[in-house]
Amino acid sequence: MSILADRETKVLIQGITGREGSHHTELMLKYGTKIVGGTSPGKGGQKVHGVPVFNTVWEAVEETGAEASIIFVPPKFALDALYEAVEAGLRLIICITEGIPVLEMMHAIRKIKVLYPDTVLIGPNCPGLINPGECNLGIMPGSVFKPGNVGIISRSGTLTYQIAYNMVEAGIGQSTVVGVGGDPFIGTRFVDLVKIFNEDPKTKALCIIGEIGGTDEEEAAQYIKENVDKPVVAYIAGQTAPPGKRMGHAGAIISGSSGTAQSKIKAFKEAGVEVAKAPYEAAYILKKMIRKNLFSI
Amino acid sequence: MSILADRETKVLIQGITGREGSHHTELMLKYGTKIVGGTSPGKGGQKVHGVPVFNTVWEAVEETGAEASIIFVPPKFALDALYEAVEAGLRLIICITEGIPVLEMMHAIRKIKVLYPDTVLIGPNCPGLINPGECNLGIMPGSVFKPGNVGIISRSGTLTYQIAYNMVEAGIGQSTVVGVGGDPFIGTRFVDLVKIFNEDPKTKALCIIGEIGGTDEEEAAQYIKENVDKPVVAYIAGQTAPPGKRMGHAGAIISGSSGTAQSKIKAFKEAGVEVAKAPYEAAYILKKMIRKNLFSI
Amino acid sequence: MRFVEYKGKKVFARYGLEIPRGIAVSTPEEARKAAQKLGGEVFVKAQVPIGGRGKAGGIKYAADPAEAEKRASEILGMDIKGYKVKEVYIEEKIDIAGEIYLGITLDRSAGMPVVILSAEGGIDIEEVARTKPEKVVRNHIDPLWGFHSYQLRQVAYKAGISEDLIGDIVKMGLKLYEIFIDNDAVLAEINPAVVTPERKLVCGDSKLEIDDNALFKHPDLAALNEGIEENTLEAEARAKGISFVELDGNIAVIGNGAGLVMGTLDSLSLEGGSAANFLDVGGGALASKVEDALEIALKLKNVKAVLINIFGGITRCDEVARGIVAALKRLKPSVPIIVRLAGNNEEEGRRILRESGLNIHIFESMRTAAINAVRFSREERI
Amino acid sequence: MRFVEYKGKKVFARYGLEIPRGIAVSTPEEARKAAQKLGGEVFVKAQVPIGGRGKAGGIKYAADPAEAEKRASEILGMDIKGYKVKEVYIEEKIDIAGEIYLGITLDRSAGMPVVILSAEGGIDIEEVARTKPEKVVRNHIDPLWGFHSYQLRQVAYKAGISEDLIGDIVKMGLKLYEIFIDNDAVLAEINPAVVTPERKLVCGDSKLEIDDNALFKHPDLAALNEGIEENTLEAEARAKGISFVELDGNIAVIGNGAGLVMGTLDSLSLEGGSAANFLDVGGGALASKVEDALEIALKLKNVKAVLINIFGGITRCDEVARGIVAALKRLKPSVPIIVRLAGNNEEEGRRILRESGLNIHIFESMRTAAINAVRFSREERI
Repeated sequence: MSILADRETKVLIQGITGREGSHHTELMLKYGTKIVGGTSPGKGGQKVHGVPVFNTVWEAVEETGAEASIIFVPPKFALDALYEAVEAGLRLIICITEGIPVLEMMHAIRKIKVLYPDTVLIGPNCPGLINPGECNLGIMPGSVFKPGNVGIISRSGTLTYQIAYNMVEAGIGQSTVVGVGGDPFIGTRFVDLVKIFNEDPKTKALCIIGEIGGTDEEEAAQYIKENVDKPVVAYIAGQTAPPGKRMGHAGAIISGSSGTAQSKIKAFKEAGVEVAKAPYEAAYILKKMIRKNLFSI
Repeated sequence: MSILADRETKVLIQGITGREGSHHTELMLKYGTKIVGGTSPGKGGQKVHGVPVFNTVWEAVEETGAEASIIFVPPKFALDALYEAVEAGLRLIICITEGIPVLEMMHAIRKIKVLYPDTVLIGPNCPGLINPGECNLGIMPGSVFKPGNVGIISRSGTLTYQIAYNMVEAGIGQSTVVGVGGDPFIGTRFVDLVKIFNEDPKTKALCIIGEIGGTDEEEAAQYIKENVDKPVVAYIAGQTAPPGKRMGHAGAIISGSSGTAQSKIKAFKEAGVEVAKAPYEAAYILKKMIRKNLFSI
Repeated sequence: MRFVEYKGKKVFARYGLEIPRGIAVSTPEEARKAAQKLGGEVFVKAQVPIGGRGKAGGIKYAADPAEAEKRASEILGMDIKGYKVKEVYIEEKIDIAGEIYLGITLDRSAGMPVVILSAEGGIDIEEVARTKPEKVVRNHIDPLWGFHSYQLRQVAYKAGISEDLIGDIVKMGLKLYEIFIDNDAVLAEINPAVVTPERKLVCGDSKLEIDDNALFKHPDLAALNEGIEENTLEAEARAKGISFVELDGNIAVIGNGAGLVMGTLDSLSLEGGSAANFLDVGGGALASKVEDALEIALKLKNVKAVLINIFGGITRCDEVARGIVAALKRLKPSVPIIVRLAGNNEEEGRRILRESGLNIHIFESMRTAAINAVRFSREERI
Repeated sequence: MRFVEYKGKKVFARYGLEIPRGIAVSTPEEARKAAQKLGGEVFVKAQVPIGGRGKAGGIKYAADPAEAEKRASEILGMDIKGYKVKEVYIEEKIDIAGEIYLGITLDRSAGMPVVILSAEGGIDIEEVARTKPEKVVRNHIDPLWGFHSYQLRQVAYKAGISEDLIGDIVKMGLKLYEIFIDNDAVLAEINPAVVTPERKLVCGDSKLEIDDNALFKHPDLAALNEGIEENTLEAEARAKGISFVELDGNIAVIGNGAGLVMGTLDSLSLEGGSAANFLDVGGGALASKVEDALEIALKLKNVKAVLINIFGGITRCDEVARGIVAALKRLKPSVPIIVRLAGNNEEEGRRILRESGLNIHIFESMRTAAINAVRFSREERI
């Protein structure tokens, strides 16, 4: 059993009849993901790539026993879909949707944390997670990743593919890869995943791909310093970004003295984490760690 | 140490400079209640009956170490006072105020339950609690009660005094007396107090004074049936009230088939609770229980 | 505070709910004119703030303005469950393909509002709830979680609402919840939500009750509801800050504290009598309030005795006694007055009563007072 | 979306916050007339959606209408942090007895909004925050708990606001929170909240930023803010769905995915070069979007080389290649074009570039591409 999800995890696709939902359902099915149903109000009874569609999540869960859900619903309706999934008892919810109003998302995350503390929400505005060779829950290109024992936690999509690509070139595979999302308020933060990966026997080393903005990296670094013995490499995107400017991700903005790359790099270094200066350095550092017998593949 | 409060409990009066607040502060002080401070925004620095007044609860708690609070603030401002007391960390809050909007109160109770589960809120629209010979937290006339070992839980004010008066005439005193309040949504319900009294070694028997409306009596009866061995007597006011009419208390209204006196009496009888037909019967029944050695005074 | 149908509908319409066209009138003549304006074929509906008016004959069909006038003259002045009909609502006839029940109210046990939906709405909803409870679907609304479309969608599918109406029911439910929360309602109900042959949803009726404690936040609603005629004595009592309910018996009851008064009613019943009313003067009542209370109680018909039961906690018995004396001197009632005073300043209170020279029957125990009140109520007066 | 001062104040005024009288104008002539209407003595204030305009000379006092005209002519057309001043706000002069800072923003780490109050507001608030942090009082607002008067009262007492202003600060704070929540703000700030000699509180300035993701819910706000002139290239990019930020270096950068583009910027810096911009075409970009992106990037001044770095995940490299070829054929740039394509359909993409006959420097590795872009940016072109 892997962390979060594996080939046996029963997955529901919310918004399965939409363009994105339908397209990625096909890709995920091809990867081997066990998609048992989809939802789209008013379209219950249809099928998408052979997957049955239901009107409500409640009904879908009753009929299929789904445990995880991936939300491909447009921003205007995404929160309703999220609330529905949470109340229906899904233990893992991945919200791919980009462009959800920030205040409403903040409120939703707080509600879930207080009222449904056991629900794991990943995202929003995230590429999902992939367990190479087992299952793909989201929009990451499956071909980039290979089974292995390095866990990746990232705030970015393409940057993750780039780094995983360099890793695979160097012969290093991944245990599980999670994209937490680029929004300022996200359900699962770095520190939550560091805890999970730290307890995962399959994961021997960790790669954290951070970004300017917020303090999630510092929070994770603090936890690593106190609790993690596995080797960790990190990269912080936006080391050369000017303050006050939003770099694509709503979360990637340096405001005042907080959220700078310097602060994050310092925190990681103090936690014994090696920090890459450019994306392609991450794989070199992991290789070096293997040579030094910090972990083996 | 008694349940909820005793002579050592440090008490704060919110709305101490108002007519009611000031009047009852004097009465409670005379009874021996340890009132350490009061609040009234803009009147910090004054004294009321020798008690120092603060602008904020936060400041009052810092300065006096208050643990309990009694709210005498008018309905328009009572919820703000309540939220302030909860956030300031007071473990026992008694809200005397009558006339708080129902929906807002319902919302407040839910928030407190979820975010501050350890806070005990009694009321609103309640007479408070009295621990005879120790302390008086509220507006009950201290002279009516005598120290003893019967716990009283009631939804009514004067009816409680009437029944306690009959008990004292019969030589039976009280361990603690709590008026839970007459509103449809209240912080502490019968069942919560039955649990507390059941674990209180000082309390040897229980007297529950219920009312038509709601299902709090049924809920308490169920708990008694399963968990309580102490003898219990109950009285339900409004046995002859017609359905759909509000009998003074907003809570005392029979809607549909729920909330009838019949249903409550039945539930109590099934739980082995003796039910009085009129208020003055409660004391007779307790006397009879003593004669039968069900408990001794 | 309950609204009559057309005023509730006014509130609903403000939130964008669909209501039929209608005109409220107070004379048969106006009813005819209103029917004319609305195209002739109408319903004439009694405007009373209580349910069950359809079954009581308060809603009638009229095929043309002349018939509307006639129906209005029949309905105006009717007494429906204690409310005299002073206004009728003339409403265009809408064609009905189906009737849905949609309501939101407060669930005390759960500590939350609850939304209730049934595909079999209309005047027999209570019958449906009793005989086919599975047709009435409920969903609690946690105020911390909020009320979301999916909840209504789920309820609608469970209730068997047909697919083409799901979207409209969701919208209607979200609006009704907005109405409920914004206006501090304790009940907001659309029964029936009429499905027209064109498959549109229209509010066939409205039931809206606002929390009295919250009225200070909604001066507009209080103003909208002005002029609603209620059971007169209850309204008079409320205006004087007295909680009062009329009952069927012949012993007028006055007491302090809702619980004690209910207990007094129960005691009278236990001793073989029956109360004519519930009357609570509240805590710490002054003499003038007790005087008001006696004045109201003595207006009750068929009263054979008055029982005043006071337990002085905050209330002072001497103050109460002064009020009793003043009222009796002024009103000179012919029925026997039984007074039981206990608690705070009880002796001073009894002394005032004794020294007033009035014929007052004074008791110390509640039981004895109740027994004697029953006895007096049975005796023929001389 | 940021509002300029007077538009933010319009929103504030809708919620009952007190604002000074003022008129927005776009010519010196209009400025004179406006000053006349406002009684002569005014402030002339540059309307740009960015902080620090006071220190940049964008706010000036004028004793009379003639001076207002002169000051307006000085300020109009100024460049303040990349924004050209097209409007000035002529505002009546108010007397200042004190300046308070009051703001609400989002705290990511806490996952909640935070209210910030300081009795020492005004243009030096950042200085106060750095040197006397105890003077700046913060309080988190748990959305589940709500924002209540007591919280503001507590903050106000802690911040040392004088007793006579506590009530008004509480009201102002509650209204500001209402504005914040109702309008999906990410920042709502009053700095200074001016204390007048009569001890009234007035909004001296407004700062209001609305979450772009929530604009669809607020068409009125979007309309109110129309015509705000922003840094032109960024606005042009946004209109085309491209995320773009202008920087100081000389290598234009195009990539897919915010993280990868930031990573490309970092790589250039590591290899000794510097980026002229941040440009993200997003996920699954089509050829036309890549073409748009190149068009924007080539408008940058002082660009010595263009680096296109694509990792095809959802995006297809062949689609990107087609966009590059189309743009280059149309725009015929004279600077070297470095392209790195990897991932989804990379070989087809490279083939398209090679067979286009255009002079494109193609690399497979991100590092080699970055090194070569830096090299090209340093070479003098022939």
